[in-house]
Amino acid sequence: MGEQVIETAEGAELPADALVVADNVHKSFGRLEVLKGIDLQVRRGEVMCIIGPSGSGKSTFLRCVNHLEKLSAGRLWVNGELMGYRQKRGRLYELRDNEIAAQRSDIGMVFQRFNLFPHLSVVGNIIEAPVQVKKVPRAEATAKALELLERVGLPDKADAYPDQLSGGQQQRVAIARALAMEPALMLFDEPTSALDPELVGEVLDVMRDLARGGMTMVVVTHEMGFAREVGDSLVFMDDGLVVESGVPSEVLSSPRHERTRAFLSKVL
Amino acid sequence: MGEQVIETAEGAELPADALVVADNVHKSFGRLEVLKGIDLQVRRGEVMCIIGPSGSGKSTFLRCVNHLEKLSAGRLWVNGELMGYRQKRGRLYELRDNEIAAQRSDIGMVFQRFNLFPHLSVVGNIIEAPVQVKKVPRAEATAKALELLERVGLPDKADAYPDQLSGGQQQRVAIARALAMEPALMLFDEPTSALDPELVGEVLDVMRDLARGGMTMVVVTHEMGFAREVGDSLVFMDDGLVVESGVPSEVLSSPRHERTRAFLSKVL
Amino acid sequence: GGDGGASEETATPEAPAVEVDEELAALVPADIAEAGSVTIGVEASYPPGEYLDEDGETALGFNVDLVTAALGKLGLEAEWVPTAFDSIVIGVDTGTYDLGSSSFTVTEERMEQVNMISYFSSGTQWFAQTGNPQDVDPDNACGMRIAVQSDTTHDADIEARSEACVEAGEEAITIQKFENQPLATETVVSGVNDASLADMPTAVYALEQTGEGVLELIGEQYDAAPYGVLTHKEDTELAEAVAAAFNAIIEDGTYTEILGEWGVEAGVLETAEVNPEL
Amino acid sequence: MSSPTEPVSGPGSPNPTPGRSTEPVTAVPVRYPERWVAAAVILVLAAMFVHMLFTNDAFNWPFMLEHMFSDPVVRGVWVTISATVLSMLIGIVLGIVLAVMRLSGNPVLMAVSWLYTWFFRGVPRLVLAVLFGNIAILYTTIAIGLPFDNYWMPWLGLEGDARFFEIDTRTLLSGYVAGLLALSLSEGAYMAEIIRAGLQSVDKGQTEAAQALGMGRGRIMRRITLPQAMRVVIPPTGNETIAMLKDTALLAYVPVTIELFYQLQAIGSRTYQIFPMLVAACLWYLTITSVLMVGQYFIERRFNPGQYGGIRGRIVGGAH
Amino acid sequence: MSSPTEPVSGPGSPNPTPGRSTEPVTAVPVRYPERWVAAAVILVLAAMFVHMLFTNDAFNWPFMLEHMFSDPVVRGVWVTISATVLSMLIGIVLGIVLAVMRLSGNPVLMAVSWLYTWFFRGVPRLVLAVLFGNIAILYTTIAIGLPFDNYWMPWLGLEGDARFFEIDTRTLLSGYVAGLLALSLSEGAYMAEIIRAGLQSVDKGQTEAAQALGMGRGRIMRRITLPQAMRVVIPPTGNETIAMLKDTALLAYVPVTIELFYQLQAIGSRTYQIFPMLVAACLWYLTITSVLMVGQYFIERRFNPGQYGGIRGRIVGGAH
Ligand SMILES: Nc1ncnc2c1ncn2[C@@H]1O[C@H](COP(=O)(O)OP(=O)(O)OP(=O)(O)O)[C@@H](O)[C@H]1O
Ligand SMILES: Nc1ncnc2c1ncn2[C@@H]1O[C@H](COP(=O)(O)OP(=O)(O)OP(=O)(O)O)[C@@H](O)[C@H]1O
Ligand SMILES: [Mg+2]
Ligand SMILES: [Mg+2]
Repeated sequence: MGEQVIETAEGAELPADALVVADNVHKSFGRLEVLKGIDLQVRRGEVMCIIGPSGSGKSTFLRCVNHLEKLSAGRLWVNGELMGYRQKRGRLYELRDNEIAAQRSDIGMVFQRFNLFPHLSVVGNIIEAPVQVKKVPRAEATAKALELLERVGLPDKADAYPDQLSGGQQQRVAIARALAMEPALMLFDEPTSALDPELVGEVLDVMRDLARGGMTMVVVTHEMGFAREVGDSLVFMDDGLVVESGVPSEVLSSPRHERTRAFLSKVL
Repeated sequence: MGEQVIETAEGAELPADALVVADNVHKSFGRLEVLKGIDLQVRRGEVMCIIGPSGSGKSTFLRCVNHLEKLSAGRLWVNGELMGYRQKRGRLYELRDNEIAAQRSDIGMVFQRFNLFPHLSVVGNIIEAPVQVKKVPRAEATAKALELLERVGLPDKADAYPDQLSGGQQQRVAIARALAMEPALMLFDEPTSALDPELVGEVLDVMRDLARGGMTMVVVTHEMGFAREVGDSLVFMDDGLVVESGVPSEVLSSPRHERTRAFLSKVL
Repeated sequence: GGDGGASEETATPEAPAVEVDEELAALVPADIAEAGSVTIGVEASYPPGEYLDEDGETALGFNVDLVTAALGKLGLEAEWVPTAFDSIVIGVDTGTYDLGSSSFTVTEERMEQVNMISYFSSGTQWFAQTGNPQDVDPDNACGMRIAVQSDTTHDADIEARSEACVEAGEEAITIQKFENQPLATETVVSGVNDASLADMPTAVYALEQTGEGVLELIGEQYDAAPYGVLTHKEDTELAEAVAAAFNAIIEDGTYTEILGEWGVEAGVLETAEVNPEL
Repeated sequence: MSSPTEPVSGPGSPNPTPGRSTEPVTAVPVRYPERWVAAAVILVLAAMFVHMLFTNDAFNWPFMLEHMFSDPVVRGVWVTISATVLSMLIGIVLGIVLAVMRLSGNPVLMAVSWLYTWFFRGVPRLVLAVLFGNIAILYTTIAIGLPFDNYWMPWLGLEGDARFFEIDTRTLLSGYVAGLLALSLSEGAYMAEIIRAGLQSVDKGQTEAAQALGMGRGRIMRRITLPQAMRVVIPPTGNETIAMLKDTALLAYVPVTIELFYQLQAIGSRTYQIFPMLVAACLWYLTITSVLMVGQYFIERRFNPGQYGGIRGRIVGGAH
Repeated sequence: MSSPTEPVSGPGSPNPTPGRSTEPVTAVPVRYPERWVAAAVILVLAAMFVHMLFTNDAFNWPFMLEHMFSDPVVRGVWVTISATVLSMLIGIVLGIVLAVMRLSGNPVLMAVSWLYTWFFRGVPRLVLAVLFGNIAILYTTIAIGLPFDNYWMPWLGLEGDARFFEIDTRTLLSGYVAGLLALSLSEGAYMAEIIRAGLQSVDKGQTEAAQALGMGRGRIMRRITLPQAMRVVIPPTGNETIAMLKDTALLAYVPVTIELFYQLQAIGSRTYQIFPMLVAACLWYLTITSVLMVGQYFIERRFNPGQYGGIRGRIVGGAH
């Protein structure tokens, strides 16, 4: 197909339109090998959904992407940069804290349990990182935050504290908080699974909007409807490996692997 | 229909087969009226499911049943006893802490967020109340606990700590913990909504078993499949009132009220 | 307690002016003579020997006056630094203070560590409530309750007496040791303890402060032992100079004048010495 | 009398049976006569205590009032307050640094922090005060230069020394500064433990969320973790402050004798009125303690809004 | 050199591209030269300090060693340890009672608890020691009977008194017991604050779960809330214990003079070897502190297993 190729600082050649490239990613906790060689590429603008049974390593993979976990083996590039390391003369050097922070500020992450900062108001949560990290003036950041709150449908909650919000509202604030850093990539780790069914819709709506706006997203989810409708690709992971991947509708309707079939039968 | 009637200590006449009788239950927090007059009766052996939008007062009602919240007006009997009060010569007297505790020990409750005791092992969690409250000998209580763990499908997790369990496993331990007190009534407050879809099945299976065993249960849930299959009755609450109730299949397929229809269309 | 406010107003004696004795001044080590002053560590909580004036800074007392007068003979200014007891000894040791002066009783053990210049002699004095209601006899106090300031020579004294009682087959003395003499005195005033013993000047002062007719002395002072000014063990030059200065004020009468003003003539010493034979 | 006798009508049991039990629940609360008895006993004892205070001669109130506000004492109050505030401020900053080092995972930093905490918790403040007041006992001069020159210079055949300049330690530290240093260094060790407990009580999801936002380690500590640790840190820090208020009395060993307690004792020993002056000390300390406790109350409310109405629960999560 | 150039093949992008980058990540960790420099400086300073300890005459090691283990000193060590342990035990029990009262919601109990905490945090321990040691000066006898009889009996025209029996306070409290009481009562106030902070840090879902199981208030406190509060309570309690170790020196004001610090000071003031005896005090206190810190480590591990491997996180909830 003769795709365009860019060369990274380390000399690796990556497809030009790939935002995330995972190359044989391994991750072990002590003797427990959780990721056993993940190869994945996420193109700019792509929405990739990841499904798989509990313990299959979905969260761990997402955490590897923004270097909350260190890889045990393999390489992972985001935006053409090797995450967490610098390669010089064939050797890897760990990046300094502030360099890793700079890499992470390009990647938004939304957690299953929201993890809003309870001591800050909603606006405080959203402007914290832009003001502190990107040195955006407070007034400007606040204006942006109100705009984002509008976008996630919470224009009137600016001054509330996280404790005063429902789960769905908290998760939408968490999304706004991540978006405030204007990331190139958004990672969602089961963003709706701590929510009541009624609240799930609110959050999925926001994500749907984001996808339509062209945001690159990696979404670990069990919402098959969402995956089918919004996802450009669907990855099924099991036991630390990618078992099957492809267009969502195809994977969902005619899974090629036995394991995928078994899993889908339970979840759907 | 000429039902049998029993007279309570207060002189109220209750249907003989009703385990829970809520009579015009009101509950306000400050100026916010959350329950606006709930009348409900749960017969022995009945499985009642409660559904309703967020904030409609479902949790608050359950908490009133075992007197975690005090009523603002109305009366509530469980097992023929007025919860939390003694009525003498037309006046209500609050019960002492230990008397309320005795009433509660007949009512098991399972929370949305499990609330296992993190400093105790699984068996420790289960035997705590029997040993401390009912003075069951420790050995006997442990044997019983292992039996219950078997029943909820976790025979090998006896010595694990809550942090080491998945959500579904934690919730099943929470059920076992409640059952260890051999309650006459089990209250479930959205027991599956903090769980991943895959784990929901485990917990519903255990509840299904319980229902089959003849346990009286009040279940706040959004699992319509469960309500339809296991529930003897379905109650739809909105804004602190019971809007509609009846046989689950009927309520679900042909709701009489507009509000119920609107809600079901969003959730199903 | 009595109304101690009464004697509060008694004017504190003025320290007499002394003239510099150039001959003696020549004995002073050069660096100190050049500085023109010496710093003296003092634990200013032992009236009438040394205590703080009402301004909370100035040291007063007969020790203070005696030492100031002696230093005057040497042409030296005295800078009194109020501090805690531990700090005085350490301060002299490290040169933070040139001298230490705080009603220190001279003992053999202490002279192994520092030079001590004797300049005053104080015995042990007993006192009790007026009329001595418990009939305390210093020579036979067995079975009595006696208050004493801890860690003083009197502390050792009363311990020895108690042991003697036990050896003689009598009841031991109930000894209560206090952090300071005023507290010990307070317990005698209130009748909690039967009597107390202290340095003679201190006992006299206690009588004054507790007011008319509350306490009275029992018997005479005994076991007189010298008070000493401290210098660093290696500072013999300064020690000799100070001793000579004391002898000079004894000579010219300033010494007795000061003792007289403070009412402690009983403590007069014939000659001051560096590290005296005990 | 209510009579909810309506039959339970089949599976749709929750038949509304309105019109009964409408009276609001106005129950008689449980009576705890033992509490009232206890309260009464405490009140009587307190009354007897106060009565004793005023009638017992040992307290000599007129004398106390006369001396309690004398110039040196009032000056002493200010010295005590300033020493307390300054040494707590330095101690808290030190404690934060030490706690962060202790939890850093870096073995060097952890060891240094542990050693510091061990040493300064172990050594009594009184000894520190004496030492810092008499630092000359350890080093008569403090020299800036290369270490151990007296060993290696001769060994290398060099003469002289490798010191660039020297300070006479007797003039280095003023008494007040020395005392402050002694108290602050000691306080740092205690605060380190308190702050460590606070930091450990913050959910680690908070750190991860901040990391994911691209915040650096220092900023996360300052903006996210520390503010949340405050809830747990404040009450024991209040304890430390109040204890420090009293420990400034150790300044007398430095010696800094213009401090409150020393001044009161000086009056006591001059006049043999020990008790009135001890009571005066209590009154002064109680007064300052009261002010500090009011301060603590407001700081706690600031960092723990949920507890005082306003915000509902402590647990992040939807209504349940 | 790796070259993941496989084209991104349409929507099913995650094409396995195996066989590359298989080497394990063995990166060179970030170097922190400044940390090593700091560590080196600290080591050199520590070495100089230790060197000074052994060469400085002021320490007089032979003298110190000779007296550090003399009989009265060793006896003093035991008195100090026993007083520390006993007063902390009483203080902790008192603190728990006061903290529970403070959080009970009952206005009487809350007021009593607040008053107690206010008073005993405000009054210096030294003053308490003097007061308790000399209670006889304030009350020559303690009588059990009806209060204020000297007022109301004459007023009612009665004679005599309403006292049932009287104790001579000179014999009521031995010095040691009086001192212990002073220290424990004071410690109770400080512990109350610490335990309150601990109790407030426990998720209230825990209490509700226990209530729902039919557990009574006392049992919930004992079995559920307190054990979970321990994590937050232990480090400041360690502080308090170690501070108390040193505060037992205040027993000398009671007077209890068989205590460690007093005995060392007594040797110092007898022989004027003050400084070596202060160092001996440091060594003794450091030794006991070390033992206490080891104890604290194990107690912390017992109540906080997650932190030391074994259990993963602190947050209850599924793997995520
Ligand atoms: N910090 C850790 N230390 C040890 N084991 C870990 C750690 N984090 C995760 N694991 C283990 O790694 C495995 C994969 O966990 P992970 O959270 O990635 O699964 P998942 O696919 O996200 O599952 P779920 O759907 O339950 O969230 C699990 O067995 C888990 O116990
Ligand atoms: N302790 C409280 N103080 C004040 N308001 C409360 C309290 N508890 C609940 N509420 C309010 O009462 C209303 C009903 O809450 P409740 O938790 O019973 O709703 P719910 O039907 O269980 O909703 P959900 O499905 O979200 O759990 C909500 O508006 C809530 O904010
Ligand atoms: Mg609810
Ligand atoms: Mg996960």
